[in-house]
Amino acid sequence: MSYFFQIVVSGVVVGSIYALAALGLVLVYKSSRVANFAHGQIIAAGAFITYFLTVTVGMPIFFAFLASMIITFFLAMSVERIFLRRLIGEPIISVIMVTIGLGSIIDGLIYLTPFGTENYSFPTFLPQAPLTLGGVSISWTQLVGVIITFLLIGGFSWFFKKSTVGISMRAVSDDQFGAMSVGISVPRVFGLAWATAGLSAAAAGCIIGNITGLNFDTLHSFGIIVFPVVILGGLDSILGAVVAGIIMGLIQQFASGYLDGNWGLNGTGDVMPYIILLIILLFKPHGLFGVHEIERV
Amino acid sequence: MENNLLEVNNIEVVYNDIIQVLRGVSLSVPEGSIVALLGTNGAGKTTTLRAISGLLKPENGAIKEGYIKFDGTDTTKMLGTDVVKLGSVMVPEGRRVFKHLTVNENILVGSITRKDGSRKIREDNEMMYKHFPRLSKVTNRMAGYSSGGEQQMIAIARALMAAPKMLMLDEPSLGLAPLLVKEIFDNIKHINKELDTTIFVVEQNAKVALAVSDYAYIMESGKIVLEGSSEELQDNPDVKEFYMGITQGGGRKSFKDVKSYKRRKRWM
Amino acid sequence: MKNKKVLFLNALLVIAVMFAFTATANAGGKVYKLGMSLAITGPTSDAGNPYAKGTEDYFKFVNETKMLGDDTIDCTIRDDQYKTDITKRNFEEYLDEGIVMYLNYSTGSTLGLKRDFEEEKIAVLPASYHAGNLDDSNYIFLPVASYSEQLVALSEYVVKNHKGEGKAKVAFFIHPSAFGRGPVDDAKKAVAAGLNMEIVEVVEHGKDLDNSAMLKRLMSKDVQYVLSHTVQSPVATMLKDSSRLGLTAGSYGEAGKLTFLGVHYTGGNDLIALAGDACKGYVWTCSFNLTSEKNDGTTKQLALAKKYGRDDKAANSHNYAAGIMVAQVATEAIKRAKAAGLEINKENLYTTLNGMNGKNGYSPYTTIGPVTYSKTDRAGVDMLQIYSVQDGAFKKVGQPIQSEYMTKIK
Amino acid sequence: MSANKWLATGNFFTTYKQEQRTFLTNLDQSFFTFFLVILFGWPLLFELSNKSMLVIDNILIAIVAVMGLNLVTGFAGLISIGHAAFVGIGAYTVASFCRTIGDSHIIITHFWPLLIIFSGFMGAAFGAVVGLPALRLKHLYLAIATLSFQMIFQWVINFMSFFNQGQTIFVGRVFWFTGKVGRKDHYVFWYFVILTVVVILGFGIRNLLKTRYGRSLIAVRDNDRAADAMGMNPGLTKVYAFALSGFFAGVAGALHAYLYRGVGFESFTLHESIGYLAMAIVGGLGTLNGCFWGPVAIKFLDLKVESLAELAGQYLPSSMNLATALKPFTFGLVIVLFLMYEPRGIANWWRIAKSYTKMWPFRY
Repeated sequence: MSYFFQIVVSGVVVGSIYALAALGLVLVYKSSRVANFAHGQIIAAGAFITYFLTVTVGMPIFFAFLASMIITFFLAMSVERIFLRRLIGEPIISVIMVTIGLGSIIDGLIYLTPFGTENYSFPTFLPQAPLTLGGVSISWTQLVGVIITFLLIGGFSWFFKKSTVGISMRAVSDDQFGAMSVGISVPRVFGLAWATAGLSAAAAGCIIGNITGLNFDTLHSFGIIVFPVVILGGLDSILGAVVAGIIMGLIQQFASGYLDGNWGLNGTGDVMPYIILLIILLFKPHGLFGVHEIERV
Repeated sequence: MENNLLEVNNIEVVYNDIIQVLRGVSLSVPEGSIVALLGTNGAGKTTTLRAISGLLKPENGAIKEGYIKFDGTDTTKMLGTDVVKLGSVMVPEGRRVFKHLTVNENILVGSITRKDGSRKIREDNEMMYKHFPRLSKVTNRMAGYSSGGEQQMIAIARALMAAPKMLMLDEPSLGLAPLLVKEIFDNIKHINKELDTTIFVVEQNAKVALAVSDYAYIMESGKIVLEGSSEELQDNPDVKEFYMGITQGGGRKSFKDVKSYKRRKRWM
Repeated sequence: MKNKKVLFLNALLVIAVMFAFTATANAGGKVYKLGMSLAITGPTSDAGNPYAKGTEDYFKFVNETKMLGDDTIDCTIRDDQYKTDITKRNFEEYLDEGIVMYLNYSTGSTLGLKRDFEEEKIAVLPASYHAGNLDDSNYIFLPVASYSEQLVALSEYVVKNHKGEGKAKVAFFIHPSAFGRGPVDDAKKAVAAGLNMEIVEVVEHGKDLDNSAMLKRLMSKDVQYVLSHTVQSPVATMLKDSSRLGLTAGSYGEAGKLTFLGVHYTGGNDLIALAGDACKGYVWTCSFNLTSEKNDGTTKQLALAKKYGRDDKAANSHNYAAGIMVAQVATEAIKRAKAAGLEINKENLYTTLNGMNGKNGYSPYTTIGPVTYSKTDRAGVDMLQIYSVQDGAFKKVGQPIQSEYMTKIK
Repeated sequence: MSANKWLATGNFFTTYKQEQRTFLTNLDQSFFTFFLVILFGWPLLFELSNKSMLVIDNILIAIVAVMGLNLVTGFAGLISIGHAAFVGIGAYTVASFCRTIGDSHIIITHFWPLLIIFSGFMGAAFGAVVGLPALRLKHLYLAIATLSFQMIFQWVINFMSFFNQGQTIFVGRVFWFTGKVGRKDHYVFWYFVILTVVVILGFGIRNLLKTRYGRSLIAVRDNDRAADAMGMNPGLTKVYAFALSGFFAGVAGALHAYLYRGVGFESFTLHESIGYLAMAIVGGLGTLNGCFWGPVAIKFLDLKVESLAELAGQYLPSSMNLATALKPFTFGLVIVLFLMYEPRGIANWWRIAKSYTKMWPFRY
C-alpha cells in the first residue's frame, strides 16, 4: 500500500512542477492567444541564469533565484517586444512558427555558452535527509518546489481574479478592440503577459534544475512535455493547468509504476500523457477547463 | 458655444492608404451638452468616432488632414490609451463587452487608466449599480450570457468607470427593442445631468437621438451635410423624411417617392 | 570615384587573404585527410562536446610537434546532432574528399552506416562501444571494450563481491535506445552461461522527474544492485531520489539497500556535477585514465588541454580523454604504415590496425591498458578499471579487470 | 484564347476551361519542357560528388514531403506538427517488409515502385485516422493532436522490437533494367526516380487544385462554416486533406528509406516535423512553387552555415561552440525574419518577378 501512496505523492509532486512549467504557457495564451513553443528555452535560460548568479557571481541562492526571475521577466518582455508585437493579428500558424523560430534562436545563443552542452548542478542548500511519513517520503527540494509552485499559482490566480491589471489582461484576450476602447494598452498587456510567463519559467527552471541537474537538453524539452498538460487543462485556465498538471503527473507515475516492466512495456510514462490527451480531446475538444466560445446568435 | 470640450477640424481619414472615408469633417462638442451625430450606414460616423478616440490604427486607418482637439490638447496623433487618460471614452459599436468576464469585472476593467485610488474606484463601482439597477442582480454572471440591453448598460458603465469628461457612444440602440432603447437613452440623459458628463452619441435612430440631444450633426459620404440644434433639425423636412421616415404630409414614407434622390443631392 | 576606389581596394584585400590561406595550407609534406562526425549538439552533446575537443587538440598537437615529420593530418570535424542522415551526408562528403580513416560517434549512425563502411572498406573508429557494431562487419574498430563486455564485467564484479546469501539480485537501468538496450541480451546470456546472479528487471527510463516509484518497486522485489547503462543525467536523478528515500547503500553491497553501478557513459565528472553528494559510492567501469588519479598519462592530458586553452571541465572529462584516444590510435596507425613504407590509404591503414596486437599492441597515454586489434578481435582496450566515488571524485578500486564470461558466450 | 499563343498580354479567357489549362501560353509550355529536359539531362553531362547528389536527392524528398504538408497546412489550413511521423510511416512500411521478408527479397529489390506507392497508401490511411480529430478540433488543439501523434509514433518505433527499437533497419539495393544499382550509381539513379515522382506529384497537386475538391479545401481553410453552408462537407474535406497529405508523406518516407538504404527513427522526430513546417513557410504556404523553394532554401542554408561556421571556427577561441550555435540560430532567424517581413514566402518573390515580366514594360 505504501507503494501506491508513494506513487500518488510522487505524482502530485511531479504534477505540480508540470503545472508551474505550464503556467507560463497559459499566461501567454490567456492574453495574447499565442502558443509559445519557446517556453522550454526560457525555462532553461532561467535555470542557467540562476546558476550563473550563484556559482560564478557568488550570490546567495535565494537572491539569485529572485534575480533570475526578474531578469527573465524583462527578457521575455523584450522578446515579445521585438518579435511578437509585429505579428498581432497574423494567422495562428505564423505565430506558432515564430515562437518555434525563436526557440531555435535561443538554442543557438545558449549553445554559445558552456551551458549549452555541459552539465551542472545547483549547490545544495536544503537538508539532504528526506521527510518520511508512513513509508512515503518526499525530499526537501521537491517540497520546496511544490510550495513555490503553489505560491506562484495562487498569486497569479489572485492577480487575474482580483487586480484590475489582471482583469484587464483577461479582457484583452476576450475582445481586443473593446479593451482598447476603455483605454487598456494592448501591447503593454501582451508584454506583461510574456514577462510574467518569463518569471514563472525561471521559477520552473530552477525547481526542475534542482531535481534533475542542469542539462540544457532535459530542461528545454519541458517546453514540449507540458503541452499536453496545457491542452488538457484548456489552454487559458490557470486552475486547469494545475489540475491537468497533477493529473498528468499521476498518469505518468502510475504508468511507470504499474505498466513499466510488465507485459514488455517500458517508458510508458513518456507516452501515456499524449494518449490520454487524445482520448480526452475527442470528448472535450476544449480540454477540461477550457473556455467555450460564448456565441449569441 | 464658447467652451468646446471637443473640437474636430476638417479631418480626412484614409484606410489602408487607399480608401478615403472622411472628407473633411468638422464638429465641436460643448462642455456639458449632449451632441448627436446622425447618418446612414457607411456615412463615416464610426470612423469619426474612432478618429476621435485614437483607435484608427488597429484598422489600418490614419488621419491625413486636419486636427482634433480635446480639452485643449491636440489628440490627432494620440493612441487610444492616452485619449482615455485625457478623459474621453468610447462605448464601441456592438457593445464589445468582455464575454468571459463577470459583469462586475467588466465594469472594474473600465477603471484601468485611473490613478485616484482604490477607494474612489470602489465608490464609483457601487454608483454604477445605482445608475443601472438592472445590473445589480447579475453582478457575478458571465457578461456573455447577458441580454443585449444589459450588455449595452455594462458597456456604458464600463466606460463611465474611467471617470470621463466626455462619453462617446457608438450606436447604443443597435439591435435593441424600442423599449430598451428608450431606457438606454433615459440613462444617457440621466448621466449627463447627474455626473455632468459631456456626451457625444452616434446614432442611426434619429428620432430618439434628437429627442435627447442638444445639438446634432448629420453626415453623409464622409461629410457633415447638416447641423443645428436638435429642435431645429427635428422640424427640418429633409431630416424628417430621410431619418425619421415621416413624409411631408405626416404619413409613413413610401418607396414610391422618387424625388428623394434629387433632394438628397441638393445637400452636397 | 571614391566608392570605386574603396571597392577595388577591398577586392585586392580579399584576394590577398585568399592567397595567404592557400599558401599556409600547402606548406610542408603530405596531408592525410581524416573525417569525424559526431554529436556536438543534440541528445548526447555533453559527451560529444569534450570528445570533439580531445580529437581536435590531439591532431593539432600532432601537426605542431611534427610527429609525422613534414606530413600533416587534416581532420574535419562536423556536428551531426545525433542524426544518422546527417552523419551519412558527412561521411559521403569525407569520402569525396578522399579520407583514409573515418571517426564516427553515435551508436545509431555506426549501426546505420555499417554497410557503407563495408562497401567502402574503410576503417572506422566510433565513440560507440556497442557490441552490435562488430556483427557482420569487418571495418569497425571499437576503441575500448564493448558496452556488453563492460556490463558483463560489471556483473561479474557484482557476483564476486556480492555480500549476503544466495544469488545477487540486480536490475538494469538503461537508456531507451539501441545504445541502451544492446548489452542487456549479452548480460542475460552470461547469466544463462552460469553467472550466478538474477536479473530481476530491466528498466528503460523515460524523462522522469521522480524515480521514487521505480526505486520502491525494485526494493520490493529485493533488488540489491542497480546496473545502469545510459547517460549521466537520468542516473543523477535516480541517485538523488534514492538518496533522499534513504535507499542508497552506505557501503558497497549493504543488505536491504541499493548499490548503484554503471557503465562508461553513466559516470565521470558530469555525474558528480549533476548528482552532487548523492553519487557517493557509485561504482563505474571505464577504460580511460581519470585525472582524479594522478599519473603520467593524465599529466599529459592536462598539459594538452592547457596548451589549447580548454577549461577545467573539458580537461578533466574522460570524454576528452576518449577523444584524444581515437586521435592517438589514428595517428599511430598512420605512423606505423609510414614506417613500414606503405602508402597511406584506406586499405593499408586497415591492415595496419589489424596488425596492432601482441607485442605490437599500442599503449596510448589515455587508457589503462594497451590497444589491441586483430582480424578476430576488434575491441581495442580489453581491460576495464573499476572506479568508485569517494570524496567527490572517482577513485580506482583494485586492479584492472577483464570479463571472463564474454569469451564464453561468444 | 489570347490572340498571341506565345505571349500573354492580358487576360483573354472566355471559358473556365481555358483558364484551367495547365499551360497558359505556348511559351510557358516550351519553357517548362526545356526546364524539365535540363533537370533530367544535367546528371548525364556533369558528374557531381556523391555528397552533392545526396544533398540534392534529400532536397527532392523534402519537396515531396513539403507538398504533402502544404496540402494540409497551406491549402486546407490545418496545422500539422506531426508531418515527420507520416513520413516515418512510409519509411517504416518499407522497413516492415524488410523485417518480415528479408531486406533483399525480390519484392523489395525488384518491385520497389509498387512498394513506394503502397507506402503512400499506408501514409494516407494513417493520415485519415489522425485526421479524424480534425472533425472536432480546431486551431491549436488540432496542432497539439498532431503533436501527440508524433510523440506516440516516436514511442512506438522506439520501444517495439518489431521496429528494431529505433535502430537502423537495412533496406537492400534495388534492381533496374540495367541490373543491380551499385554504390557508384546509387545517388544518381535515385535522383531520376525522385525527380520523376516530384514531377508527377507536382502535376497532381496542380490539377487537384482546379477540381471541385481542391477548391473546397481552400474554402474550408478560409471559413469552414461558410463552406458548410455552401454544401461542402468540411469534416470530410479535412479528413481527405490529411489522408492526401499522408500519401505524399508516405511516398517521401519510402523514397527516404531506399535512398539511405536504411530506416532509423532519428529521421522522423519532432525536430524534422518542425523543419518541414519551416520549409513550407519559407517557401510560401498555400502555393505550389513554394514547395520547391522552401526545401531548397532551408537545406542550402544549413549547408552554407555549416561551412561558414567551420571557417569562422578557425579564428575564434576554441571554447566557443560557434559551429553548433550558428545552425539553430540561423534556422530560427530565417523563420522569424520570413514571418515578420515576407509571410508569403519566397513564392511571393516568384509571383512578383513573374507579374513583372508579364506586364513589362508597364508597371501594373
